[in-house]
Amino acid sequence: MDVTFFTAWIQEIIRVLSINRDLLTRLDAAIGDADHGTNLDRGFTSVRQALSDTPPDTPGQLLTLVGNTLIRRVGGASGPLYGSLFRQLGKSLGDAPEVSLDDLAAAFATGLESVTRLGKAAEGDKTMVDALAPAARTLSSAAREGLKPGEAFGRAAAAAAEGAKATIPLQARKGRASYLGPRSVGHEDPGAASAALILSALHP
Amino acid sequence: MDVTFFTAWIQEIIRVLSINRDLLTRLDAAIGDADHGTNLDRGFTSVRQALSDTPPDTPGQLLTLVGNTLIRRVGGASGPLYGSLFRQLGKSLGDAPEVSLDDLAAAFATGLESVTRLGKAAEGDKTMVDALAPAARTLSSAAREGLKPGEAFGRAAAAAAEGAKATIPLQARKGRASYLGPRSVGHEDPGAASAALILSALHP
Amino acid sequence: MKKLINDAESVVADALTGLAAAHPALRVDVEARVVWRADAPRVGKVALVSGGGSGHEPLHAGFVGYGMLDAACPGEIFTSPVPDQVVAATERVDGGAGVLHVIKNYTGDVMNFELAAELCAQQGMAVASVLVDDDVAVQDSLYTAGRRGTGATLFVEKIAGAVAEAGAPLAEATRVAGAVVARSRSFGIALTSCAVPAAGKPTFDLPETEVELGIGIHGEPGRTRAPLASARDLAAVAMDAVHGDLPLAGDLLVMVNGMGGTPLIELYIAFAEVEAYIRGKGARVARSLVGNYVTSLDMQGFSVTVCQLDDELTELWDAPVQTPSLRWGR
Amino acid sequence: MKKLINDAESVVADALTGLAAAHPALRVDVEARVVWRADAPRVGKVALVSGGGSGHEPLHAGFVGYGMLDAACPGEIFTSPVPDQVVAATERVDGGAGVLHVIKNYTGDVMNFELAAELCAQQGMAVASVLVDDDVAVQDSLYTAGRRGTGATLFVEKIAGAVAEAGAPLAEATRVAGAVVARSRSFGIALTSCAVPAAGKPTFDLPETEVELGIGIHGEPGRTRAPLASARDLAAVAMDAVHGDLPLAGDLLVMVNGMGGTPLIELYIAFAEVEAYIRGKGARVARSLVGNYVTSLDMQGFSVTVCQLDDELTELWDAPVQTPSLRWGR
Ligand SMILES: Nc1ncnc2c1ncn2[C@@H]1O[C@H](COP(=O)(O)OP(=O)(O)O)[C@@H](O)[C@H]1O
Ligand SMILES: Nc1ncnc2c1ncn2[C@@H]1O[C@H](COP(=O)(O)OP(=O)(O)O)[C@@H](O)[C@H]1O
Ligand SMILES: [Mg+2]
Ligand SMILES: [Mg+2]
Ligand SMILES: [Mg+2]
Ligand SMILES: [Mg+2]
Repeated sequence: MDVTFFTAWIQEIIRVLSINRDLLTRLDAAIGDADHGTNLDRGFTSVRQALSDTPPDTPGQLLTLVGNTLIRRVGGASGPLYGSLFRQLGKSLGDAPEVSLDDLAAAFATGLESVTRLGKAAEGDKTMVDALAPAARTLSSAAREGLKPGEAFGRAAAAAAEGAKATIPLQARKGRASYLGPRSVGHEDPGAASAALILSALHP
Repeated sequence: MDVTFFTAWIQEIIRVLSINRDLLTRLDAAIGDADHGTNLDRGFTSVRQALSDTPPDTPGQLLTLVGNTLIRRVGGASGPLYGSLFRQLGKSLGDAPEVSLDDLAAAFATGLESVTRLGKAAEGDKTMVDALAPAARTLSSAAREGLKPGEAFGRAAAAAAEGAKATIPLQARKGRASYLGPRSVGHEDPGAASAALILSALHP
Repeated sequence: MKKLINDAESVVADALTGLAAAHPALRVDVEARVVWRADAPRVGKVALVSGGGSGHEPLHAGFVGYGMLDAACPGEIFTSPVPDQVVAATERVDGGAGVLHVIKNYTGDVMNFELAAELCAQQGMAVASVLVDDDVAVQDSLYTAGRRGTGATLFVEKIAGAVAEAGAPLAEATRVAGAVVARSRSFGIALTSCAVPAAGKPTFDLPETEVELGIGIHGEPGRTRAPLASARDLAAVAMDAVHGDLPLAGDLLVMVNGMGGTPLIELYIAFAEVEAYIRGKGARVARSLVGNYVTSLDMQGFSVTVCQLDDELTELWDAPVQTPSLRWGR
Repeated sequence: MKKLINDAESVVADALTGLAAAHPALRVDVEARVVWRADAPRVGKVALVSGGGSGHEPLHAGFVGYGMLDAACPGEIFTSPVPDQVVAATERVDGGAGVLHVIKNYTGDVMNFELAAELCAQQGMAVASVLVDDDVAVQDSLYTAGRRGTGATLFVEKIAGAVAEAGAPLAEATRVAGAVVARSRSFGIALTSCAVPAAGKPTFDLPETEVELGIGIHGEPGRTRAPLASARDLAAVAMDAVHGDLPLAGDLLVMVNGMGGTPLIELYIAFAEVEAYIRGKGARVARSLVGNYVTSLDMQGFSVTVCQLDDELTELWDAPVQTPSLRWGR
């Protein structure tokens, strides 16, 4: 998987998040402050611009640029968190021109770590971690099992989607939704939903 | 007609205005500021109190007390206008213990004058004058014709009601409704409506 | 309609109780409905008294204090005060140098203040008055009630207040107040209706896609209805009306005023457009106010008030003022 | 949803343009989203920087000026600023004596300010921070995001601003800021939802007969829903929550704050009830603010913030301040 592959991923993320902007904002309206879709759309619109301004040469460069751009443009909770995720992905992949599924899975694990280090959320706290963590685990086991990237991505996306849906019955312990206490139950976490979309954008 | 007669009139006004408070406020909402019913109800509630505190001995005393109380409690445009009307009625009737229809008609004519002197409205300006003026004329002619008070009052009330309804197609030239320009057309003037109610409360 | 109140009947009294508790420099007679400066009467100083219906807060009671009003008499919601209130306020602050009544031009206000002035004169007080009629949405004519008094009232109270604070005689305060009126124009636009507590529901219905142009400050509908438009376009409508009546030129004092329910962030957006419009006409915003100053209960919307400054008026505007809702210089 | 705006995308930029036009004593970089004092950096003076999502106006930009903030960095609506903004603001006002970041406790604000502080430290700037978390509606716990920062932010900015203006070192400004946080508590109640411009409609639906108790300042629903009640009863709910967390005693600084869409007349009614409640507990309102200071766009509702004063804090509160939205003493 080279820089073209990862560029395609990011372009697909941009497309998917823009389509789902209002959905994500609606999810955030229910248990947050009605800006998650707008935040990510603004961030990834800047990413598109940044990529066309200085097209990166390697997957690591690309993902670092994405991470930095998100940190510089999104704000809110999701900006630093997704920013760190992508920045860490870029850092882990280094300057290799080609990346294996193993490399990606390992990078994703460190990316997840950077998210939990920064946000201090554990699985079950009703955050994006509830989608990212199962996706990271699935990628790792798929890599261990020697699956083709296409299949691994499919499984990771499914795991993320499942993790996102599984936030519905949870009571939030982190982020804005935690202010609602028991009233956060019954709603899907917007960050988990966007994380699932980001994973669903991974096509071989 | 003695002080008992006029006390009954005022009590009936209090009753009728309180019943129609919301109607008058709704009329005022359409072309004014939604307070006419509240204003008059507040004023006449104070009148009730004033009458029970110091029951007047003559029609003139009574009507003067009503006028002063309205001026002291109503505010807005209708306060000074109705206040002057009743004050002038009281002044005209002097300290006579008994009042004829002639006396009343003459007093009403001077009361109307005090309203137009203060408010500078002519008939057709879409104000209370559009109900008060025909009522005053009707009382005078009824007195000239020697009608019984009961009949005179019925005609005066009808003339006032007709005058009030006739404000509907008019464009206001005085009061708050004048700010609406042509948009004041199609609505009954709240002050004309309350004037008609006040006349309708005159029973022999 | 939702209100943070105890009872529609007690709105004015309850708010005055809160005003008294919040501002120790004011004296408040909740029964008599009079608010005055704790240090009044000031012997030898011309006193300024204003009043009008409640529902326009902070006008007028929020402008009682050093360098502005000596007393205010708030009527019921949207109902001008009764003469007794005006007399009581005038008596309480008359320091022997005369009292200026600042009256917004509404039939009710004018009549009640006139009746009060007669009573004051009978008691030997020297009372003058200034009539504020700045709203260009209303046609001025001998045969109508004339133009409404809106935002310029604040300018008159501040500037004439400075004149009085400086020790000028009543005639001088009256002259300057009149000059401010002559140089000021306003225009207002509503995005929503307000709701009068005692009426229990919004005064008018306005579809989601429409605005009322040329509104006053009593929740009455405007001159016309128009489609909802951008802040830029709405500011242009207001400014065209103002400019059409008194061409914008030179240094201006400009207020973008919220009607009570519009948040400050939107008022700043409107102000940006107003300022650009004025610059486009070759005039200049020399002084400005952005905020909720002359309101119409919970109405969403804004008004613009413009006053042509000269050196004298600028200096008076800049003079210290210390009231609950307008304060600088001390 | 009706807004006086040009475009949901340009709300913050357009409002900053208006802010710049209205307040010559401020410098505004609309692109970089930074507002700072025209006289900054002041050599040797500790600088105060705050920021957060927009939609809370006048917080924070309206509190930039003498005796309060040196700079503010407004994020998008309800979205904390990005680190670049915080760094740019910090750079612009750092006078060599260090910079205090005033941060409202929200996950996003905390993380973005932390990232910014790292960058500032790399550039050799001395940065300290204070975290404001005064909202008693939220349970405080190690396992959650903790309490929200709401109305007490104004108290911290004013009082720490006075400390900095007096020439105290960074550690002292930080200490006093922390003391204000420790002594302050808030509780908020919504009568209506606000509407985020980009979302295009109200964040939540609330029936005509219900209120949300324990709301924050981002339009989020509260802890519970309750029937609409009198100002007296709603004030009691808020004050019970505050009093239950930090018993009311002695001299208090009390703010009754509007959420943006509630008119001043109603806030004074609420203040009357809050003041009576406090008196009933044997404590005293020594200083107060009534108005729209820490808002949630066009939401109708109010919050109460109480701070236990001591002589030092009272003196610092009384010290001169000159900002667009808080001004006294000069
Ligand atoms: N501490 C945290 N750890 C991980 N994710 C978090 C944390 N706090 C919030 N989030 C995620 O961020 C999402 C909200 O993002 P967004 O709405 O953009 O920011 P904000 O909450 O500042 O408005 C939440 O739905 C949640 O998934
Ligand atoms: N100049 C005037 N002359 C006669 N009647 C008037 C005049 N101005 C207003 N009115 C009457 O007063 C009524 C409004 O009274 P009210 O609503 O109590 O006072 P306000 O207009 O001050 O709110 C109008 O409907 C009209 O009939
Ligand atoms: Mg959010
Ligand atoms: Mg009326
Ligand atoms: Mg009225
Ligand atoms: Mg947010």
